[in-house]
Amino acid sequence: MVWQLDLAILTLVVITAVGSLMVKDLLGAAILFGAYSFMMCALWSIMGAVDVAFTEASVGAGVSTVLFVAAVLRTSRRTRD
Amino acid sequence: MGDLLQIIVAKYNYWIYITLMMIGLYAMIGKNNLVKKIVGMSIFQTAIILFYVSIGVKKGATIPILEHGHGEHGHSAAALIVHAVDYVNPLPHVLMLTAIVVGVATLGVALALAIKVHNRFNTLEEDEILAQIREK
Amino acid sequence: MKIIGLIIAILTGVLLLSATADFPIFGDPDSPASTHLSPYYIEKTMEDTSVPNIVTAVLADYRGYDTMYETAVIFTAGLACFIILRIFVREEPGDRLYRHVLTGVTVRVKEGAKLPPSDDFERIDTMWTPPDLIIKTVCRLLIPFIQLFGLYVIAHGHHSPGGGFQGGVILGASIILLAISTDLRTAVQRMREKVDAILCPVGVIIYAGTGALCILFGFNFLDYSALAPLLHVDPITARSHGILIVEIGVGIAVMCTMIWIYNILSSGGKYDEGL
Amino acid sequence: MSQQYPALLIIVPLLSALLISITGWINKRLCFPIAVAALAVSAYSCIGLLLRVVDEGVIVYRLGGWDPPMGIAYYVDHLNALVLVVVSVVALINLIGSKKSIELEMPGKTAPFYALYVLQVTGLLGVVVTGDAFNLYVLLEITALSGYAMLAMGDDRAPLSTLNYLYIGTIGACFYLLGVGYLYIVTGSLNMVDIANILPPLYESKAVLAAFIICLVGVWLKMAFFPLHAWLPNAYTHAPSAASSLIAPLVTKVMIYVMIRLILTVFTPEFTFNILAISEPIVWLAVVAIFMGAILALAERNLKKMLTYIIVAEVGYMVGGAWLGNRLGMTGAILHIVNDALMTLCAFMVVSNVAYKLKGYAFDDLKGLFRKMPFTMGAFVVAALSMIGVPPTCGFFSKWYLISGAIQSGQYAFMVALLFSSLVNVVLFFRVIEICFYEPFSDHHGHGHDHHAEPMAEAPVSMLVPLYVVAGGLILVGIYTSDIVNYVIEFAIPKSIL
Repeated sequence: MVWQLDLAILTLVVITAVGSLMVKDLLGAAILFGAYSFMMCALWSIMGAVDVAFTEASVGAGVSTVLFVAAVLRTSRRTRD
Repeated sequence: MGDLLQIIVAKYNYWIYITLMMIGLYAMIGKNNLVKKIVGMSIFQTAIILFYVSIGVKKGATIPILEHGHGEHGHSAAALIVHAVDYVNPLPHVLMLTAIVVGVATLGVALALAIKVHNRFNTLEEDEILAQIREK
Repeated sequence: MKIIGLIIAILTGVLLLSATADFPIFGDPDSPASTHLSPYYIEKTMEDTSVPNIVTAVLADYRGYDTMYETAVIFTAGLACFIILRIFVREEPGDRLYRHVLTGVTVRVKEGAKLPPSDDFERIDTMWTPPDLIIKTVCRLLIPFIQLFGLYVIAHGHHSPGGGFQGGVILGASIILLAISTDLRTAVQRMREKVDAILCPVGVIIYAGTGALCILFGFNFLDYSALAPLLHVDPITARSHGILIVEIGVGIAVMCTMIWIYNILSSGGKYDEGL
Repeated sequence: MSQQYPALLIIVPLLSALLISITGWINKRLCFPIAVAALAVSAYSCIGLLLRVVDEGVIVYRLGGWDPPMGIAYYVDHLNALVLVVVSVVALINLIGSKKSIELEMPGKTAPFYALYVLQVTGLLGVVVTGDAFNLYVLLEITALSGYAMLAMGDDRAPLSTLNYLYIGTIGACFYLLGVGYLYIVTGSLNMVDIANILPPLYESKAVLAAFIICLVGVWLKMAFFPLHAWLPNAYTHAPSAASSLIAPLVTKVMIYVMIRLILTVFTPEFTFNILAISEPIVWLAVVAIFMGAILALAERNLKKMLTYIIVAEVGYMVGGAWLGNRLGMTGAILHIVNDALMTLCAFMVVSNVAYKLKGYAFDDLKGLFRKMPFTMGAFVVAALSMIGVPPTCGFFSKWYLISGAIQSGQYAFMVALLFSSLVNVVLFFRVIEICFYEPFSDHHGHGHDHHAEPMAEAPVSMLVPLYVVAGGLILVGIYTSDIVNYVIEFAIPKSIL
């Protein structure tokens, strides 16, 4: 485990998390959340949790994002916060 | 200062997980939009998963899949001595697989409810919905 | 509300941070978590179950009871989405749109009426946009390989990362991809709602039924070694096979639920027109 | 077969829930019999288990045949067994009683509703029976998800209030999970008994303290303990009657069971009451909860919402009783789990009968109800007497234990709160009974007398019989309280609590 890489990904994770909550467009929030999940997945595979990373890649970054997008397109993209 | 830095470097994963968890928790309570709250909920759950996975990490250990364990000679491989220090702790991974599943299940139900609320009130902002309810 | 949220979040954070002082150092091999239970799993898995992927073995055997409920949770979520959102509309009041396949002419048919099924016309969504040829072709080419990979992930879960859950999600994602790249109707033709909704509990039944079968043989619930006489193998290999059986069950349940949830969410419960 | 009772009581409902969701697509009429049969088998196994536990003591059931710290195991002791019986019996009676109302309120979706109902019961039974801290989380989520789905089936506002419940419930469950993680990082184990064995040298550790607080807050969120109760009244009021009469009696009680389990088994009373010394502030919090629940209930003009605030007050009873730190208080809390489940069930079944005929339960709708539905209201009077705490009914006895416990530990504020709440309950229920008993205040005098001729419109027999079974149960449990305490609860509390 290279701690510099680890730290860089951890920073990115926090940035994407804050970003997905700050962005004023729900579709953007959904996509940023997908990016967040994918960063998490990278982090976990660095930590040696391959199975968890695999699951997160398919569930968190894959299906969750699709579900978000589906729900957002069914409702509205508008948000005030 | 040196001590503090030492602590931070030694435990920075725990710090990041707490930061993420606070972000998620704040979003769940403080945000006004229902879908944003759901995003916050997912971040909150993922943060906890990060914490669990961090528990399982061992320095100098590899992924929890045994070497020499392939194929039919599985039983002879059992005779090989396996040292626990060589592999990371598999138990948190197992628990977190379950937690991820629970997370996506909750997410699906929450989104379904959000769509239902939107069908009824035609908005996702909580204060606008409450205003509509009060008007009646 | 924002201020309350901030205060609560910070209070929780401080409580959790103060406790990290007593945690073992990150990655410490001598921490209690790494020395109490996990050495047993790492060292005995091969002897007990002959599965090299320790995570699979712990997931489906030592803690198989958890995993059974994990599958049940997924099933519950599918059922919950169904009961919350699904609207049964027998007669569609709105207009229907049909497109002539060869010329691309769209025909609007007034309320209630239908065109007789023919190869020349296909029904399209009301918010229809012409599908991109590249996307459609690439997805069509890709989907079989995705499904093959999903099956591989389920079957090879004993030796590599993966297992029923991940494989099921990948299989589900392949159908979801079909629904996105063409339209929901095409995907539903491949996987009818009734089939989907019945297969989902069937997956969980495969899991729970395997466990219940062990009771009939006089062993405890989910003790796969009871299946040894049935499978004509020794108890340790029986555990390995038992894990495979339940992983298949998990795969079926997860695949169907993912498709089900996506279809319901994307069509807003009507199950006719997706994104 | 009695060896397998602990497995049967979970597996049978789970498998039949799956079966119901399949048969729902083939023949809808089969769903109800399957559900009833499954819950009956489950209740039978629970009662058999309780008798076995009373005879033989703690039963350990190893799932998958693995020894406890490695695999998952059930530990069935007197406490579990008692709560198991309550959960399964309450669920069975309510299912039989609410068939008609399910068919009325959810046409076309009865099959998935039955499946979710049985899944919910499976989850609750699993939470009670399991001996593994992480397994409890998974089962908690099954309970929660099926609960959200059922609650959201109510009126127009139900989806929003359920969504709020979902947020809070997820925070609660995640806090619990986090607490388990903190325990795991310092002990390395997930088995409750194993954790309790490893913990003693770590009692001074901040991580254990944090784990305890987080777990406790998570469980409080789920049980709607006072400052964290905001989700409960709306979620339960707007729900369909069959769902609220299952969830209102059981979910909060099972959460209280989880709290007592955490105190007694995982963290041990030694740690909770002697080392932490936070029982006094928590009892004070319970006092506030009881006062606030009672006052908020007084302000309501809607029968169902009033009952939900009474639940908030009753949660205060049990939390306070459990945290008094003495034997009498703990006995009262455990006994009140049984009694309150039955009382709430009875009251909510009355509400669902009323809703079946009246389509509304605001106080204004209830006028002249005694004339219209005399049998339903008869059962309501029994429930009311029990909630107030009048001697032959069971509510009196648990309150008696709680008050004696409060006196023994010198927590007079708690005693005052209990008496105050009983008084408020008198006011609340007699107000309802008064409204129901007297004739409608008609504005046009001439037609007032015509209402005498209003025909009796009683709920169907299939709803009344289960209601009377419960009402009879309230009195029977009251009469046999001493047996329950002497043979079951006495053994459920460890000797170290005096």
